Order: sequence, then structure tokens, then C-alpha cells
Amino acid sequence: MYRVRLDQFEGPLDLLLFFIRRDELDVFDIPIAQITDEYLSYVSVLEQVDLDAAADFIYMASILISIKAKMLLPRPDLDEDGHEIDPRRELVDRLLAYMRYKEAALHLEVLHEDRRRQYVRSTAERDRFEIESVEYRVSLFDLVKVLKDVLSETPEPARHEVDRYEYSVEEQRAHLLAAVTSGLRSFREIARGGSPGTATSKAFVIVTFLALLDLVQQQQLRVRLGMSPEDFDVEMVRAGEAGSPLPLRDDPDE
Amino acid sequence: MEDAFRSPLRRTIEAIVFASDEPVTASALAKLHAHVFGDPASKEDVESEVATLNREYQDAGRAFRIRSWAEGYRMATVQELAPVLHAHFQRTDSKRLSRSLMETLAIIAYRQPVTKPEVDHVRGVNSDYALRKLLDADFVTILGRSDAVGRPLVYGTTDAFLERFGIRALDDLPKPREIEELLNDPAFNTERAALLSADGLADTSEQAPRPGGMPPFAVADGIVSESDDA
Amino acid sequence: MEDAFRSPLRRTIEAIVFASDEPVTASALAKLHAHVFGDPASKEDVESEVATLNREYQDAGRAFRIRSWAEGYRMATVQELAPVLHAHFQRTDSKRLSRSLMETLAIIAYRQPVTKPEVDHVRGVNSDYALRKLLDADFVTILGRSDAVGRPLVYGTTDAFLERFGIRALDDLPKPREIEELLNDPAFNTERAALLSADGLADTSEQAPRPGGMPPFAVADGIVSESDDA
Repeated sequence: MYRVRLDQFEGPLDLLLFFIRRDELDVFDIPIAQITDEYLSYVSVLEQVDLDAAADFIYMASILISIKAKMLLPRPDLDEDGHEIDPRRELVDRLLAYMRYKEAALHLEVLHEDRRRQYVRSTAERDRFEIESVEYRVSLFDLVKVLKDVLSETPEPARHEVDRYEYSVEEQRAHLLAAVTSGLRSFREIARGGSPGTATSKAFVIVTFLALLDLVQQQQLRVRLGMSPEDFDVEMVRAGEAGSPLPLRDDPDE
Repeated sequence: MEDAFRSPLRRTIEAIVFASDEPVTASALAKLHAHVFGDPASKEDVESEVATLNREYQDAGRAFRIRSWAEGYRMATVQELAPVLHAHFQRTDSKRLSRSLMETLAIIAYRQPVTKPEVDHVRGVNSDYALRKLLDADFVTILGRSDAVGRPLVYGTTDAFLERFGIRALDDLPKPREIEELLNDPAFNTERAALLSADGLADTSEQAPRPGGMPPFAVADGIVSESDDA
Repeated sequence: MEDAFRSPLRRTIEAIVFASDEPVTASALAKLHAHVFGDPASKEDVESEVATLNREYQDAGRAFRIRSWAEGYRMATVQELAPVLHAHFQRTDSKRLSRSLMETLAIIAYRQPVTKPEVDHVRGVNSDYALRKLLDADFVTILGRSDAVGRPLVYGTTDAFLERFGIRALDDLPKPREIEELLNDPAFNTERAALLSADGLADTSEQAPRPGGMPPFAVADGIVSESDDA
């Protein structure tokens, strides 16, 4: 299995919040059965792409299922005052706490953006006067890192056993870039190998997809949603455009 | 024009802050001045000279100001000149932090000292990768060990984090809103939309554009349909 | 005072030369200006704006000037401030540990009791100098002699080391297993590394690449002040 951590997956809490928002659900009265089903169908897809991330999602799935089961019990648990305990309570608290940090992350991002607009003198140190050797400031973590570097340089044959797909992300990147040179292309089309009738495999699709995420992250490609629920379009980010609009856009006008 | 030569402290501050590649504290500047000129100076003297310098820069239309970051002073260009600088240095935005890194960083910044299990629990995902990246970037560091069972390592943010985010001190971090406040906000739904969806983000001008990222649902859509054919 | 805001060219020049880590030519500045503002500028225009800037700096008693070298313009502090700069940077530079010292210290911390030949073997270089420096700084001490052939001296870390690195006891050093978890995810195969390296997290635009692959790290404050007396 080709393993890669899809950094953009935000995780199970994010996914739940997405369902809640999309269906305009009351956070304090989440229809657990419905959400659990949707959640599970998502996880089954995820397992094919990213086993690492899937583990986190599966754990949440088990929480959802257990809440669902508790909701069905005729006699719910009671707290010390004799009130029924809503089995969803803990999950809701987690969702709300998570929302807070998500918002905080956005604030940090604004600060980061502002700071990035202010340039400092990049190599002030070098300008000053000659400093013979490059020196570093350190923390405890540096020690650890240095040690790891040093130890890894001490010879010890490393063995990697990776089942390779017949396609590499590298190749698929090239495939994708070639596919979009003439303009907007449907992902389904690209993932079919370009021409109708070409045999394709899950591996081909997944690796193409990974390559796509990679290119989106590098802002070489942009993805457009909204054409059809079963597809999305891919286009090249032209030079100079990079970073101006969001790389991922949901553009209902098009 | 005032005779700036009359203030060696001001020139000292300007020279050191200009030539430094990291924030310089007011007390370091005061001490240096006392050391070189044999003339004692207080932190307040330094602060007031920095204010004077910034006023002079402003009046003269200088391209830079002295900023207060990570408990020290740093000279940096003014924001409105960013387009010229971006153009010259060909900075692209591909180096933005991904959402998951930003999220992890926010949790660490607000909850420090914090252990990895705590971060994982808040995010609902394993934060190994994000944590490693943040350690590598020197935004986060190991503070020590918790006294909890297993004595897990505890993490916190670094001065470099403050510097790179333009924050004067940890106390200056914008406070996250309380949950009640979040929920009672009439804009809650818009807010939520902004937080959660790609389309919501596109038009919220006060929010920074999101780092290049795909929301999980888009991923699911693409693959679901594809794997059906496959 | 002249209205500097009227001259975008002047501000462009000032901003770029200030922020640049290499000399910038007059023609590059003229082109940039034309490109960003759609307003053509000649090399002579640039030269004359630089002269104006330097006059302004002089009149205002600024600590720096724009120097014209064969390769282009650079901003630098004025000569007469060199003593102050020297005084400041000598103090701070002496508070930094070089990479070779850190490397040696790391090996001794984790492998103690350890002999010099062992340290040399791990580092692949002679550690005489580093070891002497660490002994001088009281980070490392001689624990005794090994029973091995030649009875070499064995070294270990001191309490001063623990204190300066904010570690309570040797047990608090991250365990090799934790280091592995942190730094060396077993699933992190080469393909994955290649795939992920693209998303270089760090906003490297302001950091010069560091040789040796070590990111810049901030010293804990304790270390800075402590090493003064080392």
C-alpha cells in the first residue's frame, strides 16, 4: 500500500462539523444515527487512500457507534442528581472545544499573513562583519536532533519494504500537468488515463489523486468544485496567480 | 529638524536593531549603551527612543519601522510596501502553513505546556507529523516533562514563533472566544460556514485566505465516484 | 520636510535595499519599479533617489547609509558606530554554542560514561577542541578512567549542563524511543519523504539556508544568561 499522510485531512471532528453545518443541525441535538451512517461511508473511502489517517477516523467511528447504541437503550444512564445523561454530551463538548481552536488557528493565520508582509533584513548577520563559523542557537530538542543525525550516519543497513504501485506519484504529477496544459479538465477524465477505453486501476486513480493533492498544495494546480457532484475540475495555476485566489474554489457560477 | 546626533542612545538602538537578525530586548540595549558610553540608561529610555525613531521614520516616509516582537525590537518594512517586496523576492504563498499545522500550533500556543496526547485529543487525530514539522520549524519546542503517568514530554511555543507571527509576547495572543460567545454570536452560522467550508472562506475579507488545502469532503467526492468505476 | 510619499520609486528602493541579502543593481530597481507601478524609471532616476535617501539619512542622523558597490546597492551601518556594534555582537556571539559543540555534547549526554575515542568514532572527527570547550564551559566533566586498554578518561555531563538546558535530571532527556517517534517515523519511506518535501512547511523566505541541515534554534533564555559566566 502506498502510504502517505494527507496533511490536508482535517480529521474526524472536522468532518463531523462539516456534516453539522451542511445540514444546519443543532449541535446540541445531533441526529447520531444519520451522521454515523454518513461518517462510515466516508471512512470506507478514506481507508483506500490513507491508512494512517483512517485509523483516527475509525476510532471516532467506534465512538459514534457506541453513542448510537446508548441512545437506543430504554434506560439511559443517570448522573448523581438523577438526570439523564445525554450520551452525546462528551462528543458535543469536544466538538465545541475543537471549534474554538479552529477559530484561534484562523486568528493566528491572520497574524502570520500580516507578518509575512513585513520584511526584515534577511542576512543582517552576514552584513555586520565577518563571523568565522556559522553557529547555532540551541534548545533541548536540538540535542536530540543532532544525536539522531549522528546516529543515522553510523552505518546500519536500512531496509525498506514497500510494495510499489506500477505508477509513481512523480509520473502521475507529470500526467496531470500534461493533461491540464490546454485548460480546465475533469478529474474523472484525467483519472481514466485520458482516452476512453484505456484500462485503469484503483492504483492508478489513487496515485493520480495523491499527485493531485501534492500539486494543489504546491499551488501548481487548482481544483474547482460545483460542476457536478461526482466530479471536479482541475486547472493549472498560471504564473503570477499563485497564492492570490484560493487554490481550491467552490465556484457555483461556473 | 532635531539634532539626532545629540542622542547616542537613539543611534545605538537604531544601529543594533538594524544589524540584528533577531529581536533585541530593551534591557539589552540599555545595558549595551551603559557599557559602551558609561552612561546609564533605563528600559523606559530605550522605549521612548524607539517611539521617537518610529515617529521620525513615519514623518520621513521611511520604508521600515521598528516593531516589538518576541519581547524585543526588530526592524521590518511597512505592510503597504509588501507588493513591491513580494514582486522583487518572488515570494509565493506556497509556503503557508497548512491548516493542520496551524491548528496544532494554535492548540499548543493556547494550552501550553501541553502534551502530545492532549493535542491529539483536541484535534481528534494523531499529531505526530504536525508536531514534528512544528519542531523542525522551531515554532514549538520541548519544555520538559509532565508529572503525569508515563512522564510525557510537554511542548510549548518558542520565541521564533512569536517573532514569525509578529506577536510581542504570549500575553498578546488574541484570546480564543468562549464557547457560549461562539454559539450566541448571531454570525455563528456564517462563522461556522467560514470555518468549515471552502466557499465561506473565499469572501470573508477579514480572514486570511486559507492555506492551500482540500477539505475532506472534496476528497471523498472525487474518490467515491472514481472508485466506483475502478 | 520633503514629502517622501510622493516618490514611490524612493520607497521601493529603500524597501528592497533594506530587505535584500545581496547587492541590488540600479537597473533591477528601475525595472521592478516599472513593473509594479507601470511607471518607467531610468538607472539615473534610481541613482538620484539613492543620493536623496542618503542625504535624508545624513540629515536625520540615521545609523546607516546606502552604499554603492560594483555589484549594486547595499545598506550598511556607518563606520563610526562600529565600536557599538562590535561590543554588542561579541557579547551575543559568545553566547552561542557551535554545532560541533552541540554534537559532542549530545553524544556525551546520551552515551555517558563515554571516552574520547568513542565520541570521535561517533562523530567521525577528532573532538579534542570541542571537548576542551565543553570542559571549560563546565557542561562536561571527567568521571574517571575506563578499564579499557590504555585506561582512557571517561566523560559525562555536569549538573550545570542540566541546569542550563532546563532539564531536571538525566532521566528527563528524551528517550531514544521518543526520539525515534519524534524524528523517525518508521513509515516515513523515501517516496513519502519526496512527496512531502514539497510542502516545505517553514516560511524559509527570510532564513538563509543553514549549512548542515540544522534549523536555527532559539536558546532557552536561561542558557543565554548562564553562558556569560561560562
